[in-house]
Amino acid sequence: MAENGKANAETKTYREALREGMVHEMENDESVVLMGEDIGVYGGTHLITDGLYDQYGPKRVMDTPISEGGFTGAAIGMAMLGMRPVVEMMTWNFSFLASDQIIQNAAKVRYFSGGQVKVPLVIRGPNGGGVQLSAQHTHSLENMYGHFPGLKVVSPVTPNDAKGMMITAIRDDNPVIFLEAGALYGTKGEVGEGDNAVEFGKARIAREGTDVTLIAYGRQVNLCLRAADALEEDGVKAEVIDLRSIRPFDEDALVESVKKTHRAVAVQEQWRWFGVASEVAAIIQDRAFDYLDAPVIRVSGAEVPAPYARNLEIEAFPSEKQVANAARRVMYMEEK
Amino acid sequence: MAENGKANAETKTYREALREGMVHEMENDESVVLMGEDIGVYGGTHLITDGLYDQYGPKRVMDTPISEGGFTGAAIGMAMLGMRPVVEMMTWNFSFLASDQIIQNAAKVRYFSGGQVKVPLVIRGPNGGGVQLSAQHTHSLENMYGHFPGLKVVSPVTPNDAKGMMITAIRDDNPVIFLEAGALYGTKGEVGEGDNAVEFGKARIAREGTDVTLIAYGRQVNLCLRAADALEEDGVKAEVIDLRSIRPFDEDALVESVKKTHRAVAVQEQWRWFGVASEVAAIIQDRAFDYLDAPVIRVSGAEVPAPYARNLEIEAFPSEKQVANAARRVMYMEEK
Amino acid sequence: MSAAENEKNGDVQSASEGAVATSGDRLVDLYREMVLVRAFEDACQRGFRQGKIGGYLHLYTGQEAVATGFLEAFREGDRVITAYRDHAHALLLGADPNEVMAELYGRGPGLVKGKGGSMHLFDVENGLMGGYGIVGGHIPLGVGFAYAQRYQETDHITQLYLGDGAINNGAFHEAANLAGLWGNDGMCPCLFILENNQYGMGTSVERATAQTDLTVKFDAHGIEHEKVDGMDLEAVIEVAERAAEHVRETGKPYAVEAMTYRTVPHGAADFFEKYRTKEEIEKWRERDPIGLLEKKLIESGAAEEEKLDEIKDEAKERTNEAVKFADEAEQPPIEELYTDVYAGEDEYMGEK
Amino acid sequence: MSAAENEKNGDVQSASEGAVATSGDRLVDLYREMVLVRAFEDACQRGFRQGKIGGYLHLYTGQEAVATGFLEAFREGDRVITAYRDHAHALLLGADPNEVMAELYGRGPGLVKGKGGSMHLFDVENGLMGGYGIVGGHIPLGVGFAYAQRYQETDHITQLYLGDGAINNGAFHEAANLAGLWGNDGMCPCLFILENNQYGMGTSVERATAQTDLTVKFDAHGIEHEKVDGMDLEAVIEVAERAAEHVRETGKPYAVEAMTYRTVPHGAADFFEKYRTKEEIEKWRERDPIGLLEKKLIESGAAEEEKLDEIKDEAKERTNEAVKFADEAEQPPIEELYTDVYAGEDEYMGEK
Ligand SMILES: Cc1ncc(C[n+]2csc(CCOP(=O)(O)OP(=O)(O)O)c2C)c(N)n1
Ligand SMILES: Cc1ncc(C[n+]2csc(CCOP(=O)(O)OP(=O)(O)O)c2C)c(N)n1
Ligand SMILES: [Mg+2]
Ligand SMILES: [Mg+2]
Repeated sequence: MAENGKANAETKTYREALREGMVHEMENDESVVLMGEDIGVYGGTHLITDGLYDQYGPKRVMDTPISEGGFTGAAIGMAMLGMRPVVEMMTWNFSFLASDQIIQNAAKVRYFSGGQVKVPLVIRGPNGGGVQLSAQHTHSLENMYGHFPGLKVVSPVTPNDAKGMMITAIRDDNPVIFLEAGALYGTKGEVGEGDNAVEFGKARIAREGTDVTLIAYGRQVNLCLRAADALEEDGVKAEVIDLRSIRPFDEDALVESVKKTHRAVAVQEQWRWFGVASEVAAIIQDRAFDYLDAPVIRVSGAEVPAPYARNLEIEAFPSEKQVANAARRVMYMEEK
Repeated sequence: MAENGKANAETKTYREALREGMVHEMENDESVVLMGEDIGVYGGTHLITDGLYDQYGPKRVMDTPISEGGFTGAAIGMAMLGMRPVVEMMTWNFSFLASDQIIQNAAKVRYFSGGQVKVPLVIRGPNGGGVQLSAQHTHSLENMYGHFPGLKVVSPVTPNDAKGMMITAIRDDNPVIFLEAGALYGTKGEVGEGDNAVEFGKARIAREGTDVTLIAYGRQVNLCLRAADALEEDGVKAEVIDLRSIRPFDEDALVESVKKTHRAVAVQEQWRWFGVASEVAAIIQDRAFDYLDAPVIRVSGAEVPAPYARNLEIEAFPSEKQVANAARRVMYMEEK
Repeated sequence: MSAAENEKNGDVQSASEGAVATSGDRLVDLYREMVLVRAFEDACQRGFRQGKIGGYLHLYTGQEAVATGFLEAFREGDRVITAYRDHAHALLLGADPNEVMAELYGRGPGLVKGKGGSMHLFDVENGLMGGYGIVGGHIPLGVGFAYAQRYQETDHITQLYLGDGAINNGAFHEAANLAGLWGNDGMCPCLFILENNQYGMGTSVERATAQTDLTVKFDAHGIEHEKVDGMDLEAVIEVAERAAEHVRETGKPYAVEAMTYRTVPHGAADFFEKYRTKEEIEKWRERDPIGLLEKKLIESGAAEEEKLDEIKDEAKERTNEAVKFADEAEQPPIEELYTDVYAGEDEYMGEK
Repeated sequence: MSAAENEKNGDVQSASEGAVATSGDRLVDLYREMVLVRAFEDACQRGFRQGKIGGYLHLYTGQEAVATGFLEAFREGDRVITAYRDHAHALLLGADPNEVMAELYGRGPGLVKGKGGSMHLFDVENGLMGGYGIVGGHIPLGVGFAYAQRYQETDHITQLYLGDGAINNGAFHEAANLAGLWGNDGMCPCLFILENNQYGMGTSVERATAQTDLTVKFDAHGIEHEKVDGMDLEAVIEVAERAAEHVRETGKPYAVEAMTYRTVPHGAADFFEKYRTKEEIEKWRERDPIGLLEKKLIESGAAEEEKLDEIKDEAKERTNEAVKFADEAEQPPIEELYTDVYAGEDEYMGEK
C-alpha cells in the first residue's frame, strides 16, 4: 500500500499534498468537515486549506474562535455522531489547551463507553521548530500524545506520505494525531495520484545501508539522510529509517535493521527525556540485545526551551554533524 | 541530607507528612500560600490540607473555583512576583486543563524573559491509580511533565520523603511537579522531625542486593520490595532503587547498581510507550553497556485506559508476579 | 423502564400545546420514575458502604425533578450528555436498572461492560451519550452533537446537563461561545440544562463566582435563558417542553437554570459536610421534589397515599432485583481489558 | 524613553482630578511617544522584509493611543502584562529602543538576551512582566500579579492587556472569574484593557462570538466595565486614570474595552488580507490616532506643523539609531543557550 499510486506520481509540495489528501476524502465522504482557526476566510495560516472555504462553504470548512479546547471537544462530539472532522491545530503548541479533550475524551471515550461509540477524528497541524518561533511556539509532541492508548500518532516527512497518511487518517475510525513537519511545507516531492493511502505502523527505509542504522521521523529524517551522505565519505554505509508512525510503531523494522547493522543512532528534535529516541533505544536493546555491538545512542534537542536567536536555535537542534559523530561513535571511529 | 531528622523520627501517615511539610514552610515564610479546589472550608478532598484553613485563614489557604488552568496560571503570576504558592491539583488527572499554563508559562517564562523572573511554585496532588476511579481519573504523568525543561518532577513514596521533598519543593525557586502516591495517603512510616529536607536528584536504595536491580518510583517501589521478597525465596538478591526524583534524575545511581548486578528491571504504573522505564532502559544500555548480562526489561501498565471493574483494574497494573518474573527472565531463570 | 417509555409516546403532545396542567395519570407515572431513581440511589449508597461499589459515586438524591422533567421533552433521536452524576439520566432514558447496577458493581453485564463505572454510564441506543468525569469536559462534546444533528439534517436536539461548579470552567465558556455562534446559523440545537444545586463539591456558588446569577454567563455568549424551580416537577416540564421545542425549531441554543439541591453529600464517601449546615439541608428537604409531588398528588386527588406507598414498594423491589442481579453477575472476563481501546481490527496495541 | 519618564512624574495629577483637558505640552510629549512607536514598528517591518528579524512579528500600528493612554496611568510598582503585540508597551514603559530592536534582531544585548524575540519582551525593572505568545495564556498570570500586589500589601495595580480574539479563550473566563471573586475581598487590583481591534488574526468579532458587545463577557464574572474610543488619546487617558484609580482604591478589577484597529496586517509576514476590504482599512485610517492627535494639536495651537515634522524626524532618527545598534550588535554567545533554564545553581540539566 505504501507505494500506491507512485506510478503516476507528480511533483508537489508537502502543503499541496496535505490539501490533496483532505480534498480526496472530502470528495468521497460528505461527513468529512474541516475546522480550525482562520482556515476558511483567511485561507489558513499556513495555507494548507487555501481555497477550500470557497469550494466547500462554511458548513464544511468551519472557522472557529480561538478556543482550542472548545472546538476540539466539539469535533469529538461530531465524530461520536458519525461525522469525520479534521481539526487544524494552527500549531501543535496550542494543543496543550486541547489536551484534556484529546486525552480524556477522544482517546478514552470508546473504552469507557464499553465500545458504544467511536471517534473518527483527525487533528492536524505543524509540529516542531526551526523558524525562530522561540519557546512557546516550538514543540515536538509525538512522545506526549504517543503515550496514551486510544490515540494514533503519525508524522510524515515526504509529500507522498503527507497525502497518503492524511487519507488513511481520515478513514481511520480512531482519533489520529497528525504531526506535520511544519518547516517542510514548501518542500517538494513526488506524490501519488488519487488514492495513495499509506498504511499506519509501517516504517519506511529511506536509505539502505549495512553499517549503522539511523532512526528518525519528521524533518530529522532529512538530517539523517544528509548525515548518511557525510558518512558515506568515510566509507560508512548508513541505513536510514523513517518511522512515519509513532503509534502504532513498527518495532520489527528497527529490529530487522539492527540485526543487520549491529549499531543504531536514534535522532529526534524533541527533548531527550522520555522521548521517542528513549523508546527506540529501549526496544532495540531489548529485542536485539545479542546483535548490538555498541549501545544505541540518542541525539536530541538541547534541554532548553527553544530560543529565538538564530544562532542559538541552530545550536538547540540536532545537527548533521552530531548525527554523523554519533554514528562514528557507535562504530568506534574517531569523531570529526 | 536524605537521612536528616531520622534520629527523632516518628511514625506518621503519608498524608500527615505532606501536611507537616507544608506547615513547616508556611511557618517559616509568609509568602507561602496554598491554593486549590476545596482545600479550605471543605477540608481537602484527600484531607491533606485539613485544618489549615482555620489555622491560616482564607488569604493563605485559598479555595478556588473549578478552573485548573485559571488558578494555576494565577499562581504562576503570584510566584513571578515573589510569592510561593503551593497549588493542589485535586488529582493530576485534572492537570491537562492546566498543562498549557504549566508547560508554556511556568516551565519557560524564566527562559524567554532572559532570566528576569523566576517561578517558585509547587503543584501537588495524587498521581496514579489503584482505587477503581477508571479511565478519566487514573494517570501517571511523570513522563509527560518530566519531558519539559524548566520543570522539576518528584514522586516520593515514603512518608519521610513526602515531607522532606515537600519542604525542598517549596524552597525551590523553580516550578516543581509534586506527584503524590495517592493510593498511599494512609500508609505510615517514620518521618523526620523539623527540617528533614530531602535533596532532589538523588535516588534512594530501598533495598540492597547483588543479583538484579529493580528500578521504580512512587507506589511501584513497594511492589518491587514485595517482588524482592519473593525473589529472595529463589535465592535471588534483588536491589530496589527508588528514583524519588524524575527530573532531575539520578542516572549515576542506576549505573552504579547495574555495574554491580549486571541486570535490571524497570517498573512503572504508567503506560509503556515513552515512559520513565523507557528512559531507564535507554540510560542503562548506554552507560552500562559492557556490564549488562541481559537486556533491561520493562514492566508497565496495560495499554488501555484504566478500567473500572476491580478484576480488570488489578490486571491493568503491574503485579508482584510480573516484576518477579521479569527479574527471573533477566537472570535466565524459569518464570513462575 | 416501561413507565418512561409510556411517557415518551403518551400524553406529551397535549402538555406541549401550552401551559395545560400535566394530567394526574401522567404525574403518577412520573412520580413512579422519580421514586425509582431515589430508591436506586439509596441502594447505591448501601452498596458503596458494603464495599460492593468502588471508585467515586455521586448520587442524584434531591435533584430528581430536573432530569425527570427535562427528559419528558426528549424525543427519539435526541441526545443527552451529562457529568458523573448520571444514574438518573440513564434510568429515565430507559436503561435497564439491572445493567446500571451491574455497572456500578463492576460486573460483565454492566451497562458499559464494567469498564466505566458510576461516572461513565452510556446508553447510546436510548440517547445517552455518556456521563463524564472531568468537570466541564463534556460540554464541548454536547455542542458538537448539536452541530452534527443539524449537519445531518435531522430535527434532533441535544440536552446538555451541567452543574453550577462546571460553569466556571473555561470549557463551558468556549463551548457556549461556539453554541451561540453556530446558533446564529441555526446549526446548534443545544438545550443547556444548568443544574444549580448550590454547590460544586464543598464550594457554594457565592464562593465560586462573583456573578451569582449564573444565567448571566449565557449572556456572555448570546444564548437566551430562563430560570426554573427545579424542585417543582410541573414547572420543570413546562419549561422543558417549551425550551426543547424552541431549540428544535430554531437550531439555536437555549439555557435553563434549574434551582435545585442535593440533599446527600457530594460523593458517597463523604461523611463530613463542613461547608453547609444541617439546618440548610433540612430546609431544602422540605422542598424535596418527591415530597412536593406527593403532596400535590394527594391534594389533587390524583392518587391516594396507599397508591403512593405501593409505588414506593415497587421501586424498592425493582431496586432489590437490580442489586441481586448485579451481585450475582460475573465479573467481566479478563479478556475484556483489551477490547474497545481502538475501533477496527486492532483493538489493542500492546503485550498482554 | 525620557519623554515617558517625564510624563510619569509630570502633570498626571492634575488630569486625574477630573475631565480637565490634557495640557497642550503633555499632549505634544505623548505625540512624541506615539510617533516613536509608529516609526519603530515601520522599522521592524523593514527589518522583517530584509530577513533581519525572524519568527513571528506583530505590529501595533493603528493602536498606539491605547497603550500610550493607559500607561499614562501607570505608577511605579505597577505591573503590565500583554500578549505578543508588545513593542509599544515596552517602549512606552521606558525600555531602551536599542535593546528592543536588538532583541528583534536576535542579538546578545537584546532586552531578553535574544532569547525571546518579538513576542516575549520583558522589562521587569520598568514594570513590564512580559509579552506572551499563547493567546489568552497570559491572562491568569496578570490576575495572579494583582493578588500578589494586595497580598504583599502594596497599592500597586496590574494593567492586563488582551485582544478581542483572546476573550473567547477559556483562560480569559477562568481568570476573569477569579478576578471578580478575589475582588470581592479587595484582593484583585487588575485593570483589564481589552484592545478590540475588530479582528483576531483574520476572524472578525462577529465571526468569533454571538455576543459582539464584548463588555458583556465581564458581566459574566461580576466585573464592572466601560468602553472608550481607542483612537482618541485624550478619551483614553481620561478613562485610564479614572479606572486605574478606582482599581487602586478598591482592589477590585475593572475592564475597559478600547475600540481600535490595526491598520497593518496581523503579522508582518501576511501579504493578503482576504478577510477585510481596502475600503474598511482606509476608513479606519481616517481615524488614525496619530493623525487625530496631529489635527488636534494644530487646531488648538499647541504645536505647529513644523514642530510635528521635527518630532517625526527625531523619531525616525531614534529608530535608525536602534536599527544600527541592533545590526551591529553581536549574536548572543552560544553559552547563553544553556542559562536561565532553571533558577539557582543548576541552570541547565543536560549534556551540552
Ligand atoms: C476538571 C475537574 N476538576 C475537579 C474535579 C473534581 N470534582 C468532581 S465533582 C466536582 C464538583 C462539581 O460541581 P458541579 O459542577 O456543581 O456539579 P455537582 O457535583 O454539584 O452535580 C469537582 C470539583 C473534576 N472531576 N474535574
Ligand atoms: C492559543 C492560541 N491559539 C492560536 C494562536 C495563533 N494566533 C496568534 S495571534 C491570534 C489572534 C489573536 O487575536 P486578538 O486576541 O484579537 O489579538 P490581536 O492579534 O488582534 O492583537 C491567533 C489566533 C495562538 N498564538 N495561541
Ligand atoms: Mg453543583
Ligand atoms: Mg484583535
